[in-house]
Amino acid sequence: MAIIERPGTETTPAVVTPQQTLGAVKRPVETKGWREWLFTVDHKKIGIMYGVVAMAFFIVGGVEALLIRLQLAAPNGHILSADKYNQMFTMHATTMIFLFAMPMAGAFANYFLPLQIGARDVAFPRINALSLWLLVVGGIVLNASWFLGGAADGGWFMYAPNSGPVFSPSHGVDFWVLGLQVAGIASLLGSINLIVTVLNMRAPGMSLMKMPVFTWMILVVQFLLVFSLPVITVALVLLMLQRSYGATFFDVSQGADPLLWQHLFWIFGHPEVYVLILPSFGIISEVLPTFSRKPLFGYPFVVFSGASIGLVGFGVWAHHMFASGLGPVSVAVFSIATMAIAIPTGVKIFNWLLTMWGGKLWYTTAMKFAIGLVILFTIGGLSGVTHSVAPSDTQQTDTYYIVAHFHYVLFGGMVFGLFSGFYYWWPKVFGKMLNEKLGSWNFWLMVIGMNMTFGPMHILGLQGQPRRMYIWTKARGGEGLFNFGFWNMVASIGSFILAIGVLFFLINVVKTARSGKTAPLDPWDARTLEWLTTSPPKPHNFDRIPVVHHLDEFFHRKYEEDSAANTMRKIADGEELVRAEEAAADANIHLPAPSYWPIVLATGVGILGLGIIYGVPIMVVGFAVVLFASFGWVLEPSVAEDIDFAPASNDGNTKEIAPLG
Amino acid sequence: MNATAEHQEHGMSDASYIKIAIILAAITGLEVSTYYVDFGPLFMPALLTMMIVKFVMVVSYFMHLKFDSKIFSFLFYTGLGLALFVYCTALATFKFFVS
Amino acid sequence: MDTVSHVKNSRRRIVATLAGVAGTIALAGCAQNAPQDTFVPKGDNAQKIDTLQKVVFPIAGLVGVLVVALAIYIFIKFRDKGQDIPAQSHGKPTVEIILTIVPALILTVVGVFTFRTIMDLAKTTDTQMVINVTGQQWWWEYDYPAQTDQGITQPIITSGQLVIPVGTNVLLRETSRDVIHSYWIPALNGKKDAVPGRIHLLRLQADKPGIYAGQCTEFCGLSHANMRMEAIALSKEDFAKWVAGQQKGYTSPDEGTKAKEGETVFINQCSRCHQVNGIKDANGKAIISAPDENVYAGAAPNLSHLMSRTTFAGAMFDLVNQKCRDDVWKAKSDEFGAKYLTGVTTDCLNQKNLRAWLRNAPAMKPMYSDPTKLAKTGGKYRGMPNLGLSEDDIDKVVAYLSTLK
Amino acid sequence: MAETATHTADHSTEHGHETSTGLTNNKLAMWLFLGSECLLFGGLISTYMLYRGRVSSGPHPSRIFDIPFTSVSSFVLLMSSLTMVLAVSSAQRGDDRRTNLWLTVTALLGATFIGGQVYEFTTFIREGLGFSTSLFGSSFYTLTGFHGVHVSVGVIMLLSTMGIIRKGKITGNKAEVVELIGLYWHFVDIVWIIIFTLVYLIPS
Ligand code: HEA
Ligand code: HEA
Ligand code: HEC
Ligand code: CUA
Ligand SMILES: [Cu+2]
Repeated sequence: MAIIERPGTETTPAVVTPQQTLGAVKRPVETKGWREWLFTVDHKKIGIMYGVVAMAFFIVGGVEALLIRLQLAAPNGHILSADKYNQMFTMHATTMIFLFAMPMAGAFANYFLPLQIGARDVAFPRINALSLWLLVVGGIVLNASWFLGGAADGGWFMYAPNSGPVFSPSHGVDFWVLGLQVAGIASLLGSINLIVTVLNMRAPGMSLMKMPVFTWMILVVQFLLVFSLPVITVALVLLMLQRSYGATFFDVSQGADPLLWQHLFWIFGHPEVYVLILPSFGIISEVLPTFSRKPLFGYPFVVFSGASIGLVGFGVWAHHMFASGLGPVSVAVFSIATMAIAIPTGVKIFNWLLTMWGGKLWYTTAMKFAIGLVILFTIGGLSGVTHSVAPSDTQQTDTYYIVAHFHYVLFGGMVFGLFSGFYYWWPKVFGKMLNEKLGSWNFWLMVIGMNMTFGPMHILGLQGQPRRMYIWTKARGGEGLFNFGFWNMVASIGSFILAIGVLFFLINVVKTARSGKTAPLDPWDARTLEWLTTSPPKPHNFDRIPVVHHLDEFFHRKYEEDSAANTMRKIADGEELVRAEEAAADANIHLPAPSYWPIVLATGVGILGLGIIYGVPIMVVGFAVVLFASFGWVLEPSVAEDIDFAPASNDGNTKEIAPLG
Repeated sequence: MNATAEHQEHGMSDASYIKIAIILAAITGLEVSTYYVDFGPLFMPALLTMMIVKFVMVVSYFMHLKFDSKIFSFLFYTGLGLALFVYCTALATFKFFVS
Repeated sequence: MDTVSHVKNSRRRIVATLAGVAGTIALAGCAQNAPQDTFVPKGDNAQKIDTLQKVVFPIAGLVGVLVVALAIYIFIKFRDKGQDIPAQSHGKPTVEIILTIVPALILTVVGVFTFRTIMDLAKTTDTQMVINVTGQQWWWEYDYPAQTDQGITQPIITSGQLVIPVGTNVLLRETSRDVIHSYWIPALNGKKDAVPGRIHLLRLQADKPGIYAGQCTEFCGLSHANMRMEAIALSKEDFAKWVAGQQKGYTSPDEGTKAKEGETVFINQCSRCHQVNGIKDANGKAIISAPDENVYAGAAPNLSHLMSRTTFAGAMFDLVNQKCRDDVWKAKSDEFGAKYLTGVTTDCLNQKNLRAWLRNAPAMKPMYSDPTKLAKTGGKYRGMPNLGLSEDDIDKVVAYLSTLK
Repeated sequence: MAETATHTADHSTEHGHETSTGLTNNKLAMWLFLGSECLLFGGLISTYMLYRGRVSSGPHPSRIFDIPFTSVSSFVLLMSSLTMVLAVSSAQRGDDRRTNLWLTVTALLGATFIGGQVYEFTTFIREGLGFSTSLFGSSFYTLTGFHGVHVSVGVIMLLSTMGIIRKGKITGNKAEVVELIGLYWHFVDIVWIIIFTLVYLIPS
């Protein structure tokens, strides 16, 4: 519904007086307390909320992982029953991927993408808020299943027919389908929003090839989402219709082919893994140049390789199905296509290394995490290449060797990238520096924990320990000192070290909030536009929309080339630049005003969905809420009257506007 | 913004829309006739060609894609192309096209 | 010139040493005799995969070592030592192109070998023997169609342990009765999914007599972890003996023995699900176990020659005690056949587990076998239910089962 | 619905305010959405194509399709595309009366199509093709049902827009609203062009 909308730029005033608002319900004018957050449409606040939600789910998923590791630490574990264990790994993966990784990338994208391209907000701020709340609803629905008869237990790729009504009779899978469907709509809206933002809202002078790499990677990711989410939507719809309304799509007795689900899932699922990794690639492509004091080596190549990873990523999905009986020709084609993906990814790795080559490397925590990504991801990527060799993969698929692969790319790659982003951008978002010393502990514990946890899984897998088993037995565990018992124990201990590492981050956050030192405006001598404003940024981001002349605009405003000495000479300081912007601030900046409708609509969608599980009356209620919210949304004035705007201040500049949302 | 002027530039008048609609209707008639008249081996190719022609005409003229910014074409045809590629490949693995 | 090559040499040596050290650590860190090790082929098909792996893994390892070594070198060499901010160079296309082409070349080579191996492993023309394999929650059924050239004159149905002759190209025709499973005996070949409604082919061939462990490797629900299997390779003569044993007719236990009472219990309680070929009811009518309509897949293991296998319930439990188990598993390959063919003798029988199974199967193996809890699936459950047998009945049934050689 | 602030408070350019591409946010978003929908319908169509011949019970497609009837309703939908484009063109000329007229006709044609579909579904069900009868049944109803839902949403949008235009509550660019709905409407039409050929005309 959100796509066809009343047109017009929603510029509402600094202060909206209730009498002047149109629409069914008066729009919120409250600026304090919880309302400020619930009804906000400010991309920065939404970004922060994304971050908080994602972090919460990271801990949920992490605790689930710890339970898994406890169960597997020794043979015949009995911490969890078979049933609970199966739910545990299903929800661990679902939570980590859909409720932590994607939203956390969403947090960074929401916060920094507009800042990096010199915009005041995203293209559709209300839809942005809607995406966030839909995600929250989806997450709640997914996890509510724990308390309503058990969570989904079919594994995160939920292969049919095991996920069908006969084999998974509890409601777990229904909640799972529904939660993902809702979260999927959220992502789809979000991705359209961000693509339009990047295409349309760049500051003057910022051509596509002058965009920061982070923005580029986010752009590629959003395209992947726009084109892959509908595919999982189809799969989920088919499954839902089968489970709730008696359709036969995966009913083999009717002649159905279970491989249909696998294709649909992985057509989505493989692009999805690049959705997970590319934001982190983007983050470290900002961090590495900043702390090497050099621009990214081969910017166009990094951009192009990112785009081609995205494109080729759509043609390799069946490498998850090498053992599923595709037939040799298909297997061969997908095997070779998969190998091809290593090439553009290699380009990125090499360019990062070459960025550091000849640089002046400054080992902050952010930089350490970025370096960690480069090395750990390479290890994970190379094991990925060994999977792409199909005959060999038929030996390793569904063993811990695969689990090792994807945790190296996901944890060593994606999570390290996100942590690098936390340390790099924390001062920007909160105006305070995270403690570097705690950061160091955080980093080293995570490196050690991560390698202890997932390193041994290579050995376990290659020696034949299958994944998704709630117990493993001594009989199949080999002999000698380094038998499965040893390595499983190491992995389990490692996971707790990892958890302590994460705990250090949380401690760091708390400590910083309480007593952290105020961040200077440009603590890292950074390179891109988001630093050309105060920390934290004002609600309107920039006092004056910057005009861009360079890739790394901010850096080039600070430095001038000294070709004689083959170095850069500082000509201005970040602080000065920002003060100059403030002095030349635009008059009358109009920001979108807060709105009730996103959160109401999201709630309605959630209720509507529950109706699928709990019957028509609930569905009707949900539908009513959705309808009500939609009309409220559409009828909310899109353009405010001139008189709604706060009068210009005496000097003619209204740069301080009331922070409405 | 002067929509009319911009519109005229595209050279699409209401009359030409009607012409296009007539062509579309005629093709539809032909399509339906394949159901009753035996076209022999030409049946499939003919039917698919007519389908594609109709599709492209609606997209190009009614949806203005032919005259609009290339960016729109890029967005739409990327989706369409990916859909074709991905689903035809998937169907191929089911040996859908050999029979 | 000389120094350059010297430096190059020493670098090469460093790299080689690093690779060697990494390799040694990796090898030394492995478990010994892990039964499902994917790098210990025991047959032609697995060998083909292994040959490929032994090329691919070192290449990946070497690339990894090189990249990591380069990275570490950079971290040290270019750390901030107070040098000036470097000139803002933006990259060199030639370097980029080289770094694109080199991996592409490496991968082309890998790709060619991969392609050939895929095609080799898909061949079916050299098949010498066919076995139908059916996966079911949570055990495997093997069905040997009659094939006279292998001495199989009547179909044989068994479960848990797949018995094959050595040096023979066996082709498994896999399918499933419920959800997707995956058949995997690492020593003999990679895995292949058993998908309901489809038949997938998997080649197996074992060089030497022995017992090869495997595991269902597609998540198939509650007891996926307990869905194991073993492949038993026997010399051709031993295999012929095994076939003869499987085709042997049924002999009802002697009247008055405990086993005979057990047969009665069995007929009353068990034969509705479990087939024992040749068993007759009191009227002398052959009992064909109608698949229990309450069991989803409708089938239970055929018990005709239960005591000829050494494991039960999806190879989850040993049917023999620890000592006899070791005897078989650790037998030298030339003695293996004879030991396996002995079957389960009375002093070998693992009374404890078998009894526990009969007493309350769901307590031994997680199964959806409580018919009262499955309204949504039309009351269908999976696995063997708790039959509430008395201890006395259990004694009798065990005595009876022991006669099913 | 470009809700975001203009760079400066220049109201006269509320629509014309220059975006980096010179295109409006709304139209970009719409085309992106349609690109995405290609993969949605592609998935449903592929599912149908895979399953259309799999009739374990109940009627076979060839037995129940009523080609003359469906041809007529296809024709109706096709013509609604014409009336829609005429509405867009009137809106762009600023001719409110005709815009409303053509929107009404379009909505009516759309509703006729839906009516036809409802009628078709009821006959099929009477002839024994239920949603759970066979794979053909499930995938047929799902595909055409999804399309039907899209048409219905389109009709609702048309009606709401007319209401809003009449009440004069559109403050933005009226022509663009109509154009965007038009794009959506045509898309739904081209999906039907494919469905009509692949589902109805090609025998399984
Ligand atoms: C962040 C997520 C992410 C990323 C980036 C990747 C990247 C890759 N993945 Fe991975 N993958 C997953 C997440 C990811 N994967 C997940 C979650 C699964 C399991 C799903 C499940 O079953 O639950 C999986 C499973 C998976 C499989 C299926 C295994 C199986 O189940 O049997 C395969 C098979 O081909 C594969 C391959 C690859 C390849 C070739 C890459 C490549 O993109 C890697 C490329 C990178 C490099 C190669 C390193 C750097 C390159 C150089 C230094 C250049 C020189 C290199 C050479 C010459 C080789 N992956
Ligand atoms: C983004 C994705 C992501 C991430 C980050 C992780 C993180 C972790 N994963 Fe996950 N995992 C997957 C994605 C991910 N995983 C997927 C897709 C699967 C496949 C599932 C399937 O087969 O369907 C999987 C499966 C999987 C398995 C295999 C299960 C099986 O096959 O049976 C295991 C086993 O060890 C595991 C372990 C871990 C561990 C120990 C972590 C750790 O890194 C977690 C570390 C985080 C924390 C520990 C949180 C921090 C907590 C605190 C700070 C609180 C402190 C609390 C205490 C100390 C009690 N994962
Ligand atoms: C309702 C059906 C049903 C009944 C009745 C039943 N069983 Fe079973 N039985 C099964 C199923 C199903 C399995 C396979 C369980 C598994 O391995 O997951 C099984 C497995 C077994 C096995 C292991 C077989 C093997 O080769 O792995 C034995 C032994 C066995 N049952 C004995 C008995 C006896 C003795 C009785 C009667 C006292 C009995 N069963 C009654 C369904 C049944
Ligand atoms: Cu059968 Cu897993
Ligand atoms: Cu993949």
